[in-house]
Amino acid sequence: QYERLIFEKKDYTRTGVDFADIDIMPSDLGDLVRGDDLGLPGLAEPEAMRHYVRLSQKNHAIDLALYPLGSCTMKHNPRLNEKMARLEGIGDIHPLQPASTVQGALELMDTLAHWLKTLTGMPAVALSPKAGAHGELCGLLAIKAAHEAKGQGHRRTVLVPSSAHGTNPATAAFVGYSVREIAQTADGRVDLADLKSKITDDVAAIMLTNPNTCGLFERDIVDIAKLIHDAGAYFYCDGANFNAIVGRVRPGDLGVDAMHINLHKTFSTPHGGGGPGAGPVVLSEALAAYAPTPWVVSTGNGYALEEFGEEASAANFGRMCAFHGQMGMYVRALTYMLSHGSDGLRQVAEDAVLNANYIKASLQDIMSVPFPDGPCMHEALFDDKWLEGTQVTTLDFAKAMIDEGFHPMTMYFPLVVHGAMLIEPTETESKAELDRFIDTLRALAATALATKNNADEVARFKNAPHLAPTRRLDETKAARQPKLTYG
Amino acid sequence: QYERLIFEKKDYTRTGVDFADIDIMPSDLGDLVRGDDLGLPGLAEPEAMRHYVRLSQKNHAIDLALYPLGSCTMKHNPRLNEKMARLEGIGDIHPLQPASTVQGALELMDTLAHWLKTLTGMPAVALSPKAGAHGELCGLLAIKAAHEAKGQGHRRTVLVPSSAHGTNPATAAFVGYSVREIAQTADGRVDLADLKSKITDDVAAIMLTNPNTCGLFERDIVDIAKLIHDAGAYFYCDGANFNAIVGRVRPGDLGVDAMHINLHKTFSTPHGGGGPGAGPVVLSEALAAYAPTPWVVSTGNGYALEEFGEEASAANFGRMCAFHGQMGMYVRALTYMLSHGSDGLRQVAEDAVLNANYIKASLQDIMSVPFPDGPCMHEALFDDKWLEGTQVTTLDFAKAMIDEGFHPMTMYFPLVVHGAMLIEPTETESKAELDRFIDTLRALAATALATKNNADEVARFKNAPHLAPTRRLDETKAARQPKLTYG
Amino acid sequence: MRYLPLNGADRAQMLATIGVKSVDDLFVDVPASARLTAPVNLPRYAGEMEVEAQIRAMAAKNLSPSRVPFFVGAGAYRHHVPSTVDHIIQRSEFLTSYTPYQPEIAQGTLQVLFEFQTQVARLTGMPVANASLYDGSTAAAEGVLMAQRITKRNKAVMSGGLHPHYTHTVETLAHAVGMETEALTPAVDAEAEVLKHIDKDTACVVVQTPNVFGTATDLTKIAAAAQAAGALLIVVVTEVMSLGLLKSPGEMGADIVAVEGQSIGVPLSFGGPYVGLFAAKEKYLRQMPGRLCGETVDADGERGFVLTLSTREQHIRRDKATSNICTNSGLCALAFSIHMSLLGQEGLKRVAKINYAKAHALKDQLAVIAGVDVLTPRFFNEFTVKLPKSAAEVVEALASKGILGGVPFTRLHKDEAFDNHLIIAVTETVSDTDMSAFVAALKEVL
Amino acid sequence: MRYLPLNGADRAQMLATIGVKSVDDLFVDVPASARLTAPVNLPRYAGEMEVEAQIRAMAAKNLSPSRVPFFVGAGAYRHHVPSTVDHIIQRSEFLTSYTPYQPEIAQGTLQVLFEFQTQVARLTGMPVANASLYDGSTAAAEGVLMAQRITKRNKAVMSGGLHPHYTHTVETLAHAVGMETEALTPAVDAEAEVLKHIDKDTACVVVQTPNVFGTATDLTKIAAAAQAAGALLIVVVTEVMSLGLLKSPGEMGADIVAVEGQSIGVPLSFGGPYVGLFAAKEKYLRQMPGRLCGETVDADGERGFVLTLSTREQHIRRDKATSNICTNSGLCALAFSIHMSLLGQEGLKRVAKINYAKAHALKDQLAVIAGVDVLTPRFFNEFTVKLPKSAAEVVEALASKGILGGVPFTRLHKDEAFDNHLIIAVTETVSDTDMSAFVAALKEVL
Repeated sequence: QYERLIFEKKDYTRTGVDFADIDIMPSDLGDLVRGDDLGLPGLAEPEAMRHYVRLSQKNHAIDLALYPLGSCTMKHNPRLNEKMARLEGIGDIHPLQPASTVQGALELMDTLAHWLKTLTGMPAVALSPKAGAHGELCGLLAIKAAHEAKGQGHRRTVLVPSSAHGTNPATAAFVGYSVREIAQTADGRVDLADLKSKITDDVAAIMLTNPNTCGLFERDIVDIAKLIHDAGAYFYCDGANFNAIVGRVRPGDLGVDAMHINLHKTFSTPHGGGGPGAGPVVLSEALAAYAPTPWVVSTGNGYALEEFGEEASAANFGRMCAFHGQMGMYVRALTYMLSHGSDGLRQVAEDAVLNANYIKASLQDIMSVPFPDGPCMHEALFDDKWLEGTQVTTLDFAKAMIDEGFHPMTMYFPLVVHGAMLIEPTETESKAELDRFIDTLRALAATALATKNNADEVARFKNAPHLAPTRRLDETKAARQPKLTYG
Repeated sequence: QYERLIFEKKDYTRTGVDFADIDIMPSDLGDLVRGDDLGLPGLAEPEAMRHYVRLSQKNHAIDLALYPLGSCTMKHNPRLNEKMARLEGIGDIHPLQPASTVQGALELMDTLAHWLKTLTGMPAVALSPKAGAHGELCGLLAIKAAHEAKGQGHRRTVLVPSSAHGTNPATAAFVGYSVREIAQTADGRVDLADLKSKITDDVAAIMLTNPNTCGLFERDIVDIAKLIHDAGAYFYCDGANFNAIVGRVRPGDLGVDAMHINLHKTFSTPHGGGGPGAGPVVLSEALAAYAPTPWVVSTGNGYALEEFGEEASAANFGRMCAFHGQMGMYVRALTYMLSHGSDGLRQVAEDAVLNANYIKASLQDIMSVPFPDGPCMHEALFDDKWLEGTQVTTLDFAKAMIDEGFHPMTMYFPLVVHGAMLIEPTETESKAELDRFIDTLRALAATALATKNNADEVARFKNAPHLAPTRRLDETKAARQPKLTYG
Repeated sequence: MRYLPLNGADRAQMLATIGVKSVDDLFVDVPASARLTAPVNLPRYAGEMEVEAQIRAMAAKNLSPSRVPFFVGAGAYRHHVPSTVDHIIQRSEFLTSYTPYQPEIAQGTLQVLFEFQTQVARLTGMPVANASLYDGSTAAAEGVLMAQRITKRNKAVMSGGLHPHYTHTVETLAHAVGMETEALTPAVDAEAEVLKHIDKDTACVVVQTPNVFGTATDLTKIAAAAQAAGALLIVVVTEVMSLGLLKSPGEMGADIVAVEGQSIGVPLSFGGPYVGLFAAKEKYLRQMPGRLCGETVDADGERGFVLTLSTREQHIRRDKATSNICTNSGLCALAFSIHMSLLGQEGLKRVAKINYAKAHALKDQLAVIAGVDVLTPRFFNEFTVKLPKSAAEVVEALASKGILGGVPFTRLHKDEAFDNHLIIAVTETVSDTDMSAFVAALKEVL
Repeated sequence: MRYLPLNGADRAQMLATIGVKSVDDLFVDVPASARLTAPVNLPRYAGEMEVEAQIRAMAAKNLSPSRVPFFVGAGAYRHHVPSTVDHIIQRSEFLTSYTPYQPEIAQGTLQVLFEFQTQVARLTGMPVANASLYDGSTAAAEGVLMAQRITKRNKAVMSGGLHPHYTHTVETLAHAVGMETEALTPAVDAEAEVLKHIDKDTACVVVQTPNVFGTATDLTKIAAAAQAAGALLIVVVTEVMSLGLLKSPGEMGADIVAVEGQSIGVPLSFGGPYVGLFAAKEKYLRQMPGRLCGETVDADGERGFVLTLSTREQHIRRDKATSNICTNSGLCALAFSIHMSLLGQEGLKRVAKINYAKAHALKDQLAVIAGVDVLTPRFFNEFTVKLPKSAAEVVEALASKGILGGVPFTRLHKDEAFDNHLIIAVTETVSDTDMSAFVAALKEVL
């Protein structure tokens, strides 16, 4: 199972790409020419193919089994999306071709924008952010710009619930805000009283995930929005969980001013081992003018790309990246949207919520649920109370799942729940696969509970996984003695 | 690891393909309309993806490791070939479009034909045979037609060496010839004396593989061809092993009258779990007129497809299949040929032979070689003499290789060698991979030999494989109680 | 060269291990007269870019059906294949595996083949099926030879509705093994005619539905009559999609069924590779040609699959084999099976109805054009019209207008009586716009 | 709907298990005012065929670089990517896996990232690299913020050779965190000018080579001078292929290197997703943004890889994190790594030389055209010419002739002084015929 690193052979003479011989010497570059040895090995094509195919088989993937990473949303990635992204005229066009030669591409961006605006009930969208966290940055910069334009530059505080994604406080701090935490109620929602007490006149915005990271819909969301607006602040919604409500609830109807949409989560662009993402941000009327450059404009007889934002909106807060965003993700997301349509997207949310509640209902007699009352949304949250009295931890239980052929759920997040286990099945799981998962977890949970009476059996959990490509890895060593490159 | 059959769920209500609702009733078909229940389950796309991805991981493949199947030739399949086969204008054109709309396709077939003829030194080629065995049939039917045209219809015997592929005698018998076996010399070649004694005036042809199935070049091939020709018979060469000599030897220079070329073996079209193949047949001047329909003709200002063979050659023996052959394989093979060029193809043969001899040289001190003198060609043949005194058989040894991550070699073929193990590495293996294979086999061979002194260890071999997706399968049960469909 | 991992240093080391000086020493057994000392007269090696440019240049000289209104069928059909299918068949583990000779590490391929056989059996309404043959035409020919083995009779009668390429393929193979054949005169509604030609030597009658002119026929009575006369009924289907709407050959009494499976999962690819589906009555199981995959158990008693009954096959039986076939059409069978499992009967029935509806819609539009005579009495997605002038000329004229308008029957079979016959196929890929364009263009060129 | 496995019967059973009557009961927490009772006003679901037709219709309205002579660069480049690359990245196990949070079942992704980091480090000549950022421009911006963290100084000076999009991106982020920026006036040979603008507040100078006008610059002296003044040198590279021919940033003394990696393995795709390569001196390791993959051992002592130093990251450190970055550009990093491992230094050096040779060949042909002034003194595969008229108009005129002829500098930065500046890129994908066509067309439109 050991797969050699490509560097271990220390043979730099080979290549897997054929180019014609070339003997021109770049004499005019003088000293600028690089020396001979770059330390970069080349593999013949058969060697490369094997290296990567073998490595790939060491990965879990949504195409192999359920991947119940709560708050990460791993759903089926249709291959039609991949095919569309590779079309001639899509995959091969350059961002700086004259606009007259990319009218279809601009139309595609405009169409995507139309779908996003319609689905969210928001009047504007900034497409260019390259990931969810980048979208948060975009939203907060728009809010900052809006406050500054209104002479409210003194507003330097952002409210963030304790259950928030780490990116929320990180982004707020990144742009110079101080972060004020909002407490959570016993039923897993924002504590309205605490919120009220923390709204001061230096508050710029609240950042709220809805459905929240406990998988629950914020029942008081409309009231929260009103409180925030009344205080002269903006409501930033972390749209990571938009997949739970798409087609059934429009964030614009809830009072949201800005929300990023993780295209990979809601609209199934592939995660690819951790990216690329795409995080378009929908904006309310109040913030629309501050959106970053560039944007697509319809000129009447076609589309143009407004690169500098001078004419239409000098209020824009700037540019978030070179060029105009993640076109490759736009086409995948739009393909997914067109495939589902308005009825299908609504069904997506319903089935996602149904699947999560089914898991919750099927496991809650054996695994403890921190917020048992009422339905959850797209993810079912468990804690580790049920493991009390055993030596098995959430981590041990998760690693033992690996031996059963399942990827663990999200662990220890949200932080507000002890030993959290956050399970998100998504709508693309069949009942048969959910039942297989439920049966497996019930059996594993029973085994874990049985370790109370049999200390020896604890080792099965402590030493898990046993059947994975590697045993449990020493993360402490990796951090203490960082080794990030070979040799 | 158990993967359910798609039929086990007995749910026929689902589908993974969306079509518009349709309520037209085919009333004019009356009784011809089928009943509702076909017993064919449908899978939603995510379910289908998982089913097949999971199943795929139960397969060994050339992209995972060496696949040393002697006489089956598993070499690297370049993905450029796959890409070319799917081009618009290649993968999507219909065989019965007007010739004026497929000039490029006909040019491609003509170009392939030119390369095949040039590489073999033969004046003609029949492209349409759909696999190697189909090519053998084509060759023998051309021979039969030629004899009949010359009033030699009484020639009803085909000479076949005892080491031949099973397809050779099967094909000869299939077209009504009786098969006469030719003995083999102690050094693994055709026994010339025996051959001479068996050439009678009813001999229609000899079918000879060269390099032969022992992986050896028939040194007397030119003499054999002369004997056959002098007797008024034809020389059919089984071209399965052409990959050993391509670019270094032209069969036309050896006196061959007809030879099929397994495009997948020599020119790397993918095997795909057992097909499709493609078996174009090159023909000598003597046989060219009898080639089957259809064929491509150059008209001066383009190409045409001669479908009926009436004008150019009424002597054709007929049609081997609908349409005009395995275009999808032609484009892959031609892509491979253009990539290698004349120099690269020559290197292919050299490296294939070098790799095989390297394996032979590296193992022959521990595993016995039936024909030790002189070099082998593209495959190294071992027998089971070295296992004498152990209870380990060729089969056991092969199954034990599976646990080491390698696909076994071809076993018990050729039939003329006891317990044969025929190893073909091909040219696309690196020295590093060969060394890994050699080290593994040496260690395994040493273990097998050690079982002489330890009967208990025999079980490791008898029960192998231990680490494969299934244990050893009961082939006898499968044949005695054939169960070919579910339910 | 990008596909060759050895470099000069490797080669030198390996030659040393072997104990020879140069690679030429490994070719000593080649007669001196036949040793090529230099590369043959063909271009040298080329990079991906150059090769791709050459192949693309050829592709660009073809008129792609993806770009024009398209009505060509006659044995190969343009259908929509879900993108999942092509993705899965390109997975290394399927694409680059060999015949499953070592079943323990080929369960992926083997389970797929078992499922494929079950799908084929259910689709055709027959109890057993093999793991595929080269294509429909060779499957038909193998069916005829199988009938000879079973009945010990020596003549095959082929209907005038059989695709002429199939007729010719059967003739070639049947004559090769010494069988007689009788091919009846082509006719639009031809299948029942075979009964009149059965005699005591008749091993089988070969009929096709829908036949080459598109005509769908209930074969129930033909089956009974043929079998009563001691002959087997071989049913050929060239448009497998029709089985989503039409009664299966098994229901109608077929003994052997040979189907071109291309329509489900396999690209047109200018005629190949395709996939032959082959099914038969259970009692004929051991006379079937080609590979069979069977269920069994492993040493632990767990279910597994193997290639089985190989004692029928050439590599065991050599000159006594039931056929000389070695490969099947594995990758195309995989594509078929994936597409079929995505469709399910629900999807198959629906797409079949759409085909029917579209074809009949076009038929209605053509029927009212002066001089166009619709000949096919009952059909699925293909029908034949008689034009007032040469169909070949009309097709060329349409092609020059960017419409691929069908197959002149004389493309398949030379006979002046059919000069004006045009076979027109309409699948779910044809839009209303395509049909209007066709109708308008046809009016212009007539 | 093909992606949704539940059917009505499933849903009914599941609702019963949950103990509610309808799915609406699961949405009870949504305020009544915000419950949509019907689908929004957008089209309904559509099959693959219909969706594909819609996307293809949009694609067809674009002029594909694959079909015309193509000379557009300025931060994104058209290079040949071996077909193997796209095949591998589409493997399910790579494409549909998530961030490797469970390393035991993500060693595929993790080993690739470790190899990627090593490749990036060696290519840039730096000791450490991260597992990728969004793209080159955001990598540059992250580099500037990192310089602030390291130096505790608050100003960034950007050369007039920096790609204007990068300048604007750095400004946006730097201003967001309260940093000052000084962007120098664009100039063809601009990098050394930064030294004159360093003061005690200067955290870093940002220079680019080859710069946006194509000019390649030896930064050795600039590095030394900047560092002597207490500022860090951040080197931006937008054409990573140039590192096959030009001295690496590490060799020239860079502290931080931000590279757009798109040229190796990643399609143009109208601007994204791309892959930002980010490398630094070892002492700055713990100040690096983004994910890092590190080597470690498992419980059996075998080598394995994990994401590491996550205490820098937002999900642990929240408002104290070094950056807010969560995702990397994993799939593009994989593509880069595969392409790089196929090339190896041998292939990289060779293709880099071909780029150089072709660009200089075109430069020679343009230099002799009356009115065309080649401005770039030393370059790799891209250079700037001053035309006798508006470059934007020339580019439009060329486009109407089917030639994509480069990037007018004013497309990136509005300044009349540069109205006639045209940036021209020439890669290995450009043929001699393409060049001749360009030269001929340019002569016509000037």
